[in-house]
Amino acid sequence: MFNILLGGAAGQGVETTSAVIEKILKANGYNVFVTRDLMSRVRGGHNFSTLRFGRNPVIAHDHTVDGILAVNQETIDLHIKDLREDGFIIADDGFITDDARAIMLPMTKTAVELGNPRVASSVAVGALIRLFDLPVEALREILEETLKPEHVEINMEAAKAGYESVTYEQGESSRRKADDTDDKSETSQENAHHDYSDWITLSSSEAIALGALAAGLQFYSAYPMSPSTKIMEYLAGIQYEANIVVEQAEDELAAINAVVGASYAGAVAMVSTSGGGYQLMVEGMASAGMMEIPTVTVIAMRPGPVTGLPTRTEQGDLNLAIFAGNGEYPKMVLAVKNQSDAFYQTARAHHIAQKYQMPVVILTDQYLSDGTATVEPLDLSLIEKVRVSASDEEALAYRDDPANQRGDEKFGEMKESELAANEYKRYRLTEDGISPRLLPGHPKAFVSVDTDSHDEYGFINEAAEARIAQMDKRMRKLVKLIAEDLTDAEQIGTAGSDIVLVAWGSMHGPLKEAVNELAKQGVNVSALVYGDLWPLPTEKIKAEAENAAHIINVEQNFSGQLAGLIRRQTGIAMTDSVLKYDGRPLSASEISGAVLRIVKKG
Amino acid sequence: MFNILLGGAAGQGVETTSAVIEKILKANGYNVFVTRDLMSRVRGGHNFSTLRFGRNPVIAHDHTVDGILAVNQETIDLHIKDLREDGFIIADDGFITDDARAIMLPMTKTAVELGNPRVASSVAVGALIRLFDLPVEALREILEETLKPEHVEINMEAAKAGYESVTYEQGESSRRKADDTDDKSETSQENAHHDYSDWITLSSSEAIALGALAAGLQFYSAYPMSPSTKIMEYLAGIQYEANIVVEQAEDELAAINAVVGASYAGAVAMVSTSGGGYQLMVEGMASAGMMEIPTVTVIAMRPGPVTGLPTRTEQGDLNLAIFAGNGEYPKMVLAVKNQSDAFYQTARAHHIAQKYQMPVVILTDQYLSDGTATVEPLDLSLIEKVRVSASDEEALAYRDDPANQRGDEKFGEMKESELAANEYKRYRLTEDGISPRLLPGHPKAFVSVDTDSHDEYGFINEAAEARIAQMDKRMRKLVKLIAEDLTDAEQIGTAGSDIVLVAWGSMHGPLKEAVNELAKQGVNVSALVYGDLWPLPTEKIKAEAENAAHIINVEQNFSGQLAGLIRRQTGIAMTDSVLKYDGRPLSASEISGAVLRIVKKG
Amino acid sequence: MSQSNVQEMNPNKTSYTTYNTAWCPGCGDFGILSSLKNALQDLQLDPHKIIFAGGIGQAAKTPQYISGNRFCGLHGRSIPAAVAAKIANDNLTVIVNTGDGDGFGEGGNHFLAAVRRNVNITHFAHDNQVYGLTLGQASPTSLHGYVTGSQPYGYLSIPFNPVVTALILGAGFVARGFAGDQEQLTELMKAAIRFDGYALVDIFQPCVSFNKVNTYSWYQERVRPLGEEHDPTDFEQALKAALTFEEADGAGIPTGILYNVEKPTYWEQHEVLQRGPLLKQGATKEFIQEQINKLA
Amino acid sequence: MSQSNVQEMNPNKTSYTTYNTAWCPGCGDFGILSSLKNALQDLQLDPHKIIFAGGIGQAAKTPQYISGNRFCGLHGRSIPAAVAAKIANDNLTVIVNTGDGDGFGEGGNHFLAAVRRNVNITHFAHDNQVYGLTLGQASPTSLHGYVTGSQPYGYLSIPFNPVVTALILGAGFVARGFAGDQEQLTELMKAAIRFDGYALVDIFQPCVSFNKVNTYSWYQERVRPLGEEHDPTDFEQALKAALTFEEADGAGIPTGILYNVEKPTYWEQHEVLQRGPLLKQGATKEFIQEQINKLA
Ligand SMILES: Cc1ncc(C[n+]2csc(CCOP(=O)(O)OP(=O)(O)O)c2C)c(N)n1
Ligand SMILES: Cc1ncc(C[n+]2csc(CCOP(=O)(O)OP(=O)(O)O)c2C)c(N)n1
Ligand code: SF4
Ligand code: SF4
Ligand SMILES: [Mg+2]
Ligand SMILES: [Mg+2]
Repeated sequence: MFNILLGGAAGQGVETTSAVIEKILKANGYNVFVTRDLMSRVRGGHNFSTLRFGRNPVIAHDHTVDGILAVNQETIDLHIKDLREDGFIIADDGFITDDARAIMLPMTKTAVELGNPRVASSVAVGALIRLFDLPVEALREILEETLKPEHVEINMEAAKAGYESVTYEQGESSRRKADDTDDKSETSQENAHHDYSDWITLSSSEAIALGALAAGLQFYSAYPMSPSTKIMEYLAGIQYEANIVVEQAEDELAAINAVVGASYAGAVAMVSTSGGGYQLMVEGMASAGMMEIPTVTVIAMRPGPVTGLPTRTEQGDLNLAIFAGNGEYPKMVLAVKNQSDAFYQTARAHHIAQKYQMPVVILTDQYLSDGTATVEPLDLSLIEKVRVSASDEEALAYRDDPANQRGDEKFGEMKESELAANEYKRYRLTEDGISPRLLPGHPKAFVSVDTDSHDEYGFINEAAEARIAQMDKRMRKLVKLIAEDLTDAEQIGTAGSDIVLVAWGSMHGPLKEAVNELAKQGVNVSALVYGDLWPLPTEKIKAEAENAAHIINVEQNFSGQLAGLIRRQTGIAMTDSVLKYDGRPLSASEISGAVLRIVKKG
Repeated sequence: MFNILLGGAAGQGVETTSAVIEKILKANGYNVFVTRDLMSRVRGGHNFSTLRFGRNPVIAHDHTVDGILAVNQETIDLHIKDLREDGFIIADDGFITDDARAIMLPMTKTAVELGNPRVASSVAVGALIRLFDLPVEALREILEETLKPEHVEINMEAAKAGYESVTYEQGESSRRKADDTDDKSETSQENAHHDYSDWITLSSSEAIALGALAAGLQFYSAYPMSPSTKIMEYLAGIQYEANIVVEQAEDELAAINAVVGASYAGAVAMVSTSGGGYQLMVEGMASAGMMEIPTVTVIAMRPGPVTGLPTRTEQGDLNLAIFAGNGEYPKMVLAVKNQSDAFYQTARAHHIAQKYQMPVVILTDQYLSDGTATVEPLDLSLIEKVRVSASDEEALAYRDDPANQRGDEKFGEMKESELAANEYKRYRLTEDGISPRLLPGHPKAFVSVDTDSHDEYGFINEAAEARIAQMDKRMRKLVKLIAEDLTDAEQIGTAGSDIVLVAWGSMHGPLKEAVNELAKQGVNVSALVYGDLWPLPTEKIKAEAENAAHIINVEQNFSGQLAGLIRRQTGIAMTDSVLKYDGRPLSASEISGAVLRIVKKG
Repeated sequence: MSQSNVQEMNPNKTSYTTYNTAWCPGCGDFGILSSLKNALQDLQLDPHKIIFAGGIGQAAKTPQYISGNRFCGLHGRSIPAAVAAKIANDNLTVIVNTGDGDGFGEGGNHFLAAVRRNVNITHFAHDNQVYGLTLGQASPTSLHGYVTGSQPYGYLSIPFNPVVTALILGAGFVARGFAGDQEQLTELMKAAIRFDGYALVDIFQPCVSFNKVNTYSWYQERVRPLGEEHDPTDFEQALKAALTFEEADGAGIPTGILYNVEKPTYWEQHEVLQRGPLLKQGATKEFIQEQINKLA
Repeated sequence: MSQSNVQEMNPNKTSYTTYNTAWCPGCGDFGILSSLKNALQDLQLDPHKIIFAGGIGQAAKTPQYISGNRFCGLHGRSIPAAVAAKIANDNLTVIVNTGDGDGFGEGGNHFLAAVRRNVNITHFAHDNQVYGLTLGQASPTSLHGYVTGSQPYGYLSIPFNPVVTALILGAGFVARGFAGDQEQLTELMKAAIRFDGYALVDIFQPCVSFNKVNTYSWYQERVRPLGEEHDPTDFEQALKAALTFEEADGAGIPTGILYNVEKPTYWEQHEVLQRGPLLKQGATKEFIQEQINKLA
């Protein structure tokens, strides 16, 4: 496995260059995992990508790097401390360093000679191609996909110049490192097939958009907010071919209320935001809970409070997602573990929202949203569309067929007599809490929903009995959900170990790698990584905690929100915590190092 | 102790009549506790008050009543089931009942004869006065205080007619009951002084307004929402004499942001709403946490989710108050236990907000906000104003005196050199997390606050170090708060008992009464009633839980939010729960009954 | 207290039952409700094909009291929900009843956006110049100086004029009605419902319980239906009529259709909607597979 | 990266330092910032007596880059905070810089309220017709049909015209400026700051990174400073100038002070504020005691 850091100022094309390198590596069979470290500005400052790649799946970033591509001086100054001893630096010969590992190339000079100073980074790309012995001509196709046509040739020229400026020999040890499939730092052999050129490059932003489409998405609304905006931009870009409507709302309050309104009328609907914007959706979410309207809301987390660090990563919004809302209503909260999980979980979230007629929250974060991984092509055959009505041809005729109900399966029988007497009860009291749902437009039923306490028909009703009956009914959905649809944490490492690690969402990759690292050092740990978080599945943690000497939560936040939740639901307290809250992702080596320190202490 | 229920339609003057009865009872030395059960409508429907009174302090309502005053037929129909065997009903002779306890009076007839059908309820008031042997002439003064001048005489006439229509003898057993100071259902002898005419009648709405004024309130903003609106209306009504500004905001988002802005500029500021509206303040609250601006936010709870039951009571917003907010920031959440506690706690909340430069949430509910109690006159001498600046005369000169800092005490030394060099750091890293605060307008300092991650000066700073340093600094405030200012739960009953009850806020009164009731039945319990809820004080519960066989939470919500919080913070799980969530207040007898059933079960 | 969905079974399905209301006797809302029923009956609209959307408030309860599909959402937020419901199923008629607080106070931002987005919904604003349900605070349309419990020294803000604002924002249909003139109001409502695009009818609605200034007779003395000479396709005339309020020259407050000019709607501009109701659409498996393949 | 509060010590204390900005080279925001500094310097205002309030966005970062007290709050919510800060301490000058998204999108409802409340703050709207900081989505003022990543088939809404809206809502001071005409802009800013009441200057601000339509030259070709003949005390003239935008008769977009007429401010109408700055006030113990006694 090999880890490259590419750095430059915003506006210097680091993003594009990063994508180009990612593509050429993958085209040549590597599996690549990319993280993006950005500043909240459009020009200037200092941004960088890390591209970690190898011949087995790469599931996490690392902060120690093997190679640096410096498009600005800061890249050298800030990151040289993270460069391995045997690493290299490719930099412009105008930059200043006395590091022996530096390969100084006339990047800017070449670019200026070619007629455009902005192609300097392609010189570095060319050098990289030579070092890893990749076919430089293959770059052309990638540039054609990535750049405007008029820029392809000049970048090819620059790359070729870079290619010529280093030698095959200079890359020997790097190549060996990148290709080493027995690499001690490998995290997983499960999917090892050594050539990933036919896999896909995916961020959780695209994965969530695609998962929603696969489940039948029709209406999407959002207000721009990093790091969630890419979902909107992806969906907006394809809306005409995808037959959906994507509408940028005037604010987050409008976005969530639009999704509630669209879903009430019968569209499969989704909204996304970051934790900051979700704070403005809390009331709308509660209204979906009370009115029993399926909604899926994505929170792409970034460090708070409030504006915080707009372009960085954190897992700080778990409490917010679970506990914000006045009064009490059923809802599900789940976190995605990696980019492909994001696809399948989003589809699942839509199915659950429809089945239980309630809001579902999906948590992702900047690490997965801006970062990309090389993953197996998504398997559409695993996903069904949610059922919008009995038959597609008749979606608008709303036949008075009892099957004409929203959701994934038959959930409570529709009383024929109800319809015959125009006595449809939107909130009929049922054993499992799920009432038969019709869509507005039905020729024999009025579909009435209400945020006031209501009776079975959906009329305002202030009676104590109505409140109790409807509250109980709504809450019964969670009983069913727990019985039928809840997935316990993923178990990694050695079950029944003395040391138990717990984590959630995007910590999956780094933790998995850390568990392997620890195992190689003779420390066997058991790790539980939670996807479903509310309601919280508790069986595995209870079993694992029983004999554990160390129970350690690994979270990307200040206070250990998962630890609090586990204790709330099970009484199990963590013995130690590994927490990081500087907006930069927690790496496997940080986790394993911290765990070793804890274990040694006692 | 005696319990009267007065019922009628909205618009029939039940509210006024209730206030009149409350006043005349108190004027004659009774201690009165009133709850109001309202519908969310302006006219029609069915509203009622219960007035429970006696010769010792009454600290809770009861749902079993000794007397009914029926202004409409529904009052009889709906409430007769709650009337004690020896109770009475006073009703219009046009109503229908064959209950032997009914005293049917020509209420409407008399009113019509007097020329105004709306004075019918005064006939009932007159009868009541006779039954309890009160001086009917004293009513005039009360009517003068309460009604428009032109309505006083006709209501007096009606009352006199009512007075004449019953006999002294008819009231004998009622009087005995009301005056019985050895009453087995008495809750507290602590404050017993048997004549309460010099005490005051207080709701938590007024108490909160007065507590804030006592602490130095200058700016208040809110958007109307039951049951919080009375705070605004009280403050608005006196703003010119109180030298404050009360501004109705365009929405809740504006209300909280206005309070943040006013407080930044140096005003002591407060906002109030209900749980529904608080959902729109979540972002503003987090901004106060991040920018470190003192704010006090009152949530007057009603049943949700969302609109729910607008005029009724619940304790459903504890999770919302504590956990809503993106990312993590320090805040305090406390609940008021009764009407006079509301006064002292509100003043305290302002002091804590100023001392720690952070948001404080006060929880009350409809039970305490619309309900009134007869309490000892509030003691202003116990309350200091928060310090707005070093000296009142120079508040605007902002002398460059280190003492010119906001808050209650010296909290971190202001570096003279900082000022001299124009190097004031709004977010200087201090040991206790509290940075010296100046107000905008200082001749030598710029006061910069920011919701982005920032450095000590308040400038945007995306560095990992700045994030960690400022996050740690902010969170250190809670360490200090826990050490210096946190109050553990109030202990009632027998400490160290086998049976431990836990509750919070307004359950204080009913629970205290229930503990007494249980003790009289030979069941000794220990009860903890929480005022401070976040951070949660945990010492007492840990001590009490140690040997307890039953740990029972008593809450007015569906899911037991305090129970969840206690378990989250201590691992202690409840063995049983007493929960009520129909919007009607939980009474002492319901609590004691439920506890007895639980204890008997095993 | 409980009601059912039963309504008179009428062969033409355009009958509208009124359910028990919780309004105060004499409230202007009754006039609005009955005009609404008349308008719908005249238009022969099947109540099953109508969504009545409301927020929270006395006005916002209107859906509770009429036959049809009912969406009673959040205070101030009915507009975005209604707009999206219409986008989701264009076969339905979407009617929103808001209060002045609901529609222009809490919901002010959505009002701005709805006008500009021009989705085909009908907005009836019950303009009683007060917050009714919360017992009488000032609303955005309250008169300057209006005294309430929360504004005991009078309302200090400049009153909000909904019709001018809608016009200026680009609304194609703007009308002003009065709950006390049901005949006119019925016609305004019919035209508004028929209008293709966002249509606003701002309706003066006496609140007999809390607004002791803007009473039936206050309005009665001032309203003056626009005559034949008014050209509702002329923006300048519309603006002038919209700007005329009580502080004007004593000429009275013009009611009627101030402006009526169709503009490109959201539907017309969004290709997907033209293919059929959105809830019948969504991406094909093939298309999604293609998108996945593009990531290779 | 870190900055300090140090600024040139100038005896008259009206010098304004510019701090390091994070704006793109060539951004129109630079022109606005330097006009702002010039205006404040000309007005001899001590930066210590100014609160610069901003929300979130490129425009909203302005307070970060100038000497003064800085309140950088929430996206869309700086206006209510600024209004309240002014109410709290009338001795300070309160200036808000918002983006078009910040001020009229997320913050639309507060804009409506601020105009109508007429508290004496100055609102400079950096109108680049795009969301800059979030990398180029449509804003309320984007032109109809404007293409972005989120609006790939063009922006479908009717563009929002801030100056007309402010006028119609009752604003006393409304101006339109251009970041490319700093001389005029400085004068507009000075007049706006001097104005007693809510004052809006909507400023065309080229976003060189994301708005490839409304560029410097696009504006340059269209802006046309109002001449002597324009009477800023005449509402009709103001309205006409405000309504003139690009789709107009080719006469160009009028810039300058469109309207300038003082109206009763919040301060004038609130007795307590006239007694002195609010943060010096509050209830006396005696008064509170009296209130308590009244409850007996
Ligand atoms: C978020 C939120 N804030 C406040 C309220 C309380 N509330 C209910 S109705 C209402 C105002 C009603 O006034 P208006 O919209 O004019 O309707 P009206 O009752 O006058 O018809 C308010 C403030 C609420 N339900 N939700
Ligand atoms: C509540 C919330 N929603 C969204 C965002 C993300 N956001 C930051 S700036 C911005 C828009 C910026 O556009 P504009 O206000 O026009 O300012 P500009 O950058 O163009 O100057 C958005 C949507 C946020 N910070 N907070
Ligand atoms: S309070 Fe006013 S608006 Fe509400 S129902 Fe009564 S009269 Fe009508
Ligand atoms: S993105 Fe646009 S508005 Fe923002 S700094 Fe760059 S040019 Fe200016
Ligand atoms: Mg109203
Ligand atoms: Mg902008």
